[in-house]
Amino acid sequence: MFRKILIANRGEIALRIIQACRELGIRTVAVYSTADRDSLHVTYADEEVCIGPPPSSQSYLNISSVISAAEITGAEAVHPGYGFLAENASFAEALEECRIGWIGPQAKSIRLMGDKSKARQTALEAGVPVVPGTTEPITAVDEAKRMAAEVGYPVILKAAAGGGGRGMRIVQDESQFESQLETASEEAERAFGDGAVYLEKYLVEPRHIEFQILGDRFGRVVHLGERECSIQRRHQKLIEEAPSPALSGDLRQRMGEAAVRLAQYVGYQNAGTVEFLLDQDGSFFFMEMNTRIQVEHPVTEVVTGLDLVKLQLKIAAGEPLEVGEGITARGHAIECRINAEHPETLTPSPGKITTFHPPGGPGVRVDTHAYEHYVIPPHYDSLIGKLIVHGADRQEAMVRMERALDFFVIEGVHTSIALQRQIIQDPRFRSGEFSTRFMERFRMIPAEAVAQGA
Amino acid sequence: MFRKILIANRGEIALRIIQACRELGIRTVAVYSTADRDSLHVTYADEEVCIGPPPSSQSYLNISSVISAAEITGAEAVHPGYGFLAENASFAEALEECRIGWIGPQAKSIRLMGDKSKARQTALEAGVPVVPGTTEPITAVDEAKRMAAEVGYPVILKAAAGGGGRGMRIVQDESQFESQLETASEEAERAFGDGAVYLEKYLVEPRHIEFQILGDRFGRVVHLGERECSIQRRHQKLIEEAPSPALSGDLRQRMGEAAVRLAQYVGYQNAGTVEFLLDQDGSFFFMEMNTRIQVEHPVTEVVTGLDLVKLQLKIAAGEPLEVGEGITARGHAIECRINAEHPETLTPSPGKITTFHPPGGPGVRVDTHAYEHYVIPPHYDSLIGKLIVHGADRQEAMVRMERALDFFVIEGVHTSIALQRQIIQDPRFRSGEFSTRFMERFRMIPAEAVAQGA
Amino acid sequence: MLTFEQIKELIDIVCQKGLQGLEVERSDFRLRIDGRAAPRVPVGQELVPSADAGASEANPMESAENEAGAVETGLLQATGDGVHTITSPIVGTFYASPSPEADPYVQIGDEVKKGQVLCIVEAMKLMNEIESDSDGTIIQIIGRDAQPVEFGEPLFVIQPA
Amino acid sequence: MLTFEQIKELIDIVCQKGLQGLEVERSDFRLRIDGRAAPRVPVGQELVPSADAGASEANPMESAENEAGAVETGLLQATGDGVHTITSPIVGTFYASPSPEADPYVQIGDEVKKGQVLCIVEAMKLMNEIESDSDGTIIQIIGRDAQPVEFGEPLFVIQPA
Repeated sequence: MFRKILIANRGEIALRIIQACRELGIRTVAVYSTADRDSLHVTYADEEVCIGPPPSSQSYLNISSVISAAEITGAEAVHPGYGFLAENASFAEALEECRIGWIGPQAKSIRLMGDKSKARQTALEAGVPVVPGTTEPITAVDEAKRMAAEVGYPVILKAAAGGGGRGMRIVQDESQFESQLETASEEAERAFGDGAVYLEKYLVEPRHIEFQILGDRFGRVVHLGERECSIQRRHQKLIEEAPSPALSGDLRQRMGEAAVRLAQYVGYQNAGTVEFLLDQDGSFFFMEMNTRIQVEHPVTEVVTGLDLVKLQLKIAAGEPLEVGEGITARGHAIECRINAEHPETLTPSPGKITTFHPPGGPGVRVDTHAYEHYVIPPHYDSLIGKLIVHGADRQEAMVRMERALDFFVIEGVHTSIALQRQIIQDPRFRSGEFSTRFMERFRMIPAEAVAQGA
Repeated sequence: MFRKILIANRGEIALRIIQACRELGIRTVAVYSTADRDSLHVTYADEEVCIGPPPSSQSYLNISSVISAAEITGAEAVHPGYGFLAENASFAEALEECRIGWIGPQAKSIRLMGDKSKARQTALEAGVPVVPGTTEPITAVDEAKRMAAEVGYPVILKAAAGGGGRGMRIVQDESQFESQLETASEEAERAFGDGAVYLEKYLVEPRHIEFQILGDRFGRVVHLGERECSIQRRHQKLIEEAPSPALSGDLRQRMGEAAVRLAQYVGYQNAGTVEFLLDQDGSFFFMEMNTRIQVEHPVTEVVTGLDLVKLQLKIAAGEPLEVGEGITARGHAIECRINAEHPETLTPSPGKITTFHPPGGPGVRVDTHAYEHYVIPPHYDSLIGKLIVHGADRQEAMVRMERALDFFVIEGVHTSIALQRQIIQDPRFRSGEFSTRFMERFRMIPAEAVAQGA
Repeated sequence: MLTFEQIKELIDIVCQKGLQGLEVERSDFRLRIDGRAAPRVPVGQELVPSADAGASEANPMESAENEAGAVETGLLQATGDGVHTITSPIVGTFYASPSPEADPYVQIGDEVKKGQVLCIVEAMKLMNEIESDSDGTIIQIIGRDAQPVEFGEPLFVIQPA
Repeated sequence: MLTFEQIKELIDIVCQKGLQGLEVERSDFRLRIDGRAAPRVPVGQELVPSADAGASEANPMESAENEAGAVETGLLQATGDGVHTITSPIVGTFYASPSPEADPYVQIGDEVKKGQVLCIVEAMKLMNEIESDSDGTIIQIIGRDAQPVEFGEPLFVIQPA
């Protein structure tokens, strides 16, 4: 096992990695920007190195500074956490050149999965379903129509050069196909100077389901079950849970096998996550693979009883996976990401935390780098903590989350707690019947109205 | 289920009961003495009633005030927590007369188990072994010698009127018997004016093992496995764990069955704990039964995934036990009681907490009513929180506890954290081979010496 | 000696600079400005979760609870020069009269003697007579008939004789 | 005796210098200024668990970290009237000379020009030449040869020309 590693991150995940290292007897080196001098990851690490000014481009994203910090402290390996350099293949390669270990998958896996179209191609090769559609732009209307009929309506037309919703058209049935194709192509031409359009099956109410994967150096890959991450806003996950209320045992098995198949096909090592879209009819499609530890890893830890960060460290140190086959989930876990942002406008809310009182008691876990008097710097993302609950079943997890949110007191900055309390109480959330479009329809009741109603 | 209950307690257990009530949708009434105005149980309860001045005899132990508070708030039942009125049969009866529910066992069970000699007699009747010895004072030396040979040396001679170690003699073998009996009898005569002496088997290195029991109103009784509570000082538990490193599956089954047998014999309802002494040769003896929730209940909750306080409420509301047979423990749990006391001198350390930063992350639970700026009143016991960790096995639980103790920052008052850190690191604790005499031999390394060694 | 305008200017400076204080003293003149107190909301209050804020409004003791000294003042609340407050020694239900039909024990303006019964607080079906602890005149009756009272809650205000 | 303008000037000085207070007393005059409220010690420090206290002692930046303004002053530390500090713009290893056998780039008392190389900080096998950002005289060399330096760590103190 490593004797000393460097943590190339900040915030709650840096602290999380320090916790795992402490338990394994590994010394830790924290790196920090001048904006993070008073951060807990600096306080709790065994050593700390200032690597630059507040902008992350000059500190946490500065490969040369991070590697220098590892060199001057004699760190044997680097854990990148999530974000920043975690999915930067060049960083992983630079470390290798400097003979510093990397607590993550091989650079080639990062690079392959970081390229959307290559990842899609790889999934197809591994026999993992992807969202059906054309791989080349539409040239002949008739062939496109045949394709649409094959994948089944509704279908979506997407500008090849596109993004941001422009040049996207949903076609409900064949009668609209030609006119919508024309419009999409014209929009694409106007917006991007390129009228080329792809066709893809349109999932009306998909769920975001992801599988946690672990692979060791000896070719063994296991999955640790799924996480339900459909509660997102602007592609930012807000609430995650495990297991998903939408998966039957059979479906779980098939999706898990597909995830393992893909990871095995690319010779994946360390922790990773295979993300799927799950259609209402139970068909599922590969979306992407994240080649790092996820923010929401605790829900998997809570139901499996495993420590994923410790397992990452053990795998990177060359140990074989000590996890048995058929890991069983116990109970139900829900995570709320506590962001320092206004719950209605979603604008970030940096500044000084004047009161910080996390909840405790049975089935409550808090992962946070915040504390009373901590000043949240404006330079980085607004996640200030994660509240994770564990219950015997989904019902208990939900009421426990309500209770824990009620007892979580943060003052001085705005947080997403009020928003999450309302989501947890929402009848559709409660029913378990929701899709990634949940937040489109969700309207928060403003604080004043809540107060009046009480 | 109840709509509103009153919590006849303070501190962390009052808060623990509020958490359970919140999750079950039960409104809570807190009672408090004037010394506890700023306590969290007052803040977090739905209603609160001041019941008296700081001395507990005039507030938390004042039956009439507590019942009046229940009456004026319309509380349907009372949860007594532990300590104070929790094992007061008269209180349970007074509530019954006032038609207020009681979240605990029947008054007759409390009274029966509260009388040591009746409890011992009841255990014998139920076929549960008690420490062998004479039930009447020794009159004939020869018969006493035969008895000693029967229970096996060493034996202990105890003054019938005794207490506090006086008139107690350990007899290692038969050759010493007569002379020791004479000394014991003389000591007893001098100390208590009564030379009557009992004989009992002497357990050299016993372990304190207790079994958690739950009984419902329909006669069903289950046990939820054991807790290892041998780490005590002056009969105060310091560290508890589940499962015990000393129990084989077979022994666990036999002890659990004995505990259930006793509870069933007395028609026990609600939560209770059967305490045993476990001898080195694997024989076990009933010590006493606690007819309440225990301080250390979280270790059982953590490994079973059950919420004992919720189950207490459900049983008291007349629901049948929803717990299956053969509850399996997952992993290993350890609890450290965090007391506001000097770790070396053990003198209480009331006062203002200037910094309070509890640990978080995987497998860490904190039950506390303390917070930054909280003033610990000098009137009550010194427990300010419980730190509970859960690991895949005892090894992981121990390193996790070390990590959590290291990251638990409390300033302004002395706490037992430094002591507990040393106990957790002690090689004998680590080995799992210890008895209730562990703390007799344990010598804390003073803080200055630790600092110098670092 | 400083002019009024100059003093105002100094106050502004003290505030702007965040000084803790300023003192100027001359033979026949002394000025002392104490800077702003560091604002510090009492922690008990900060910890009230917003969702619960309404729950405790009905509690008449609440206003007294912000003061660290509330423990003392709750027992004998000096509400003005010389007057003092009779508080409830127990939790229970306040009754102004011995029975529903009877007249109240005392009314505002009544002169009372030490030891005279002022009201009843019922606790567990026991009628506890609450006596005046001094001679004086009843100037306020705070307890409301048949309403619950907590320990230390004010019942009467008396102007001692 | 001080004039009003003089009092104002003294207040400015007290604030600028970060004094805790100033008192002037003469036969018929007394002035007392209480400085700004003391900046709270950053909590990060308070939170250092005792077991770890030794770990960070080697950090030469530590002493500067008590000031809220350390982010700025760390970059250009004014250590006295007019002098300023050259800090390391990167993490790496400090070398006072271009090679082990060579003489140091500069020594105490040397006059240097803006743009003149003062030392090397090696990061990832790259030798980064650190230049003086002003004309002046080297009055202190803080960097130690072949020792690690962090971002913002002081290397030289210069008395500008």
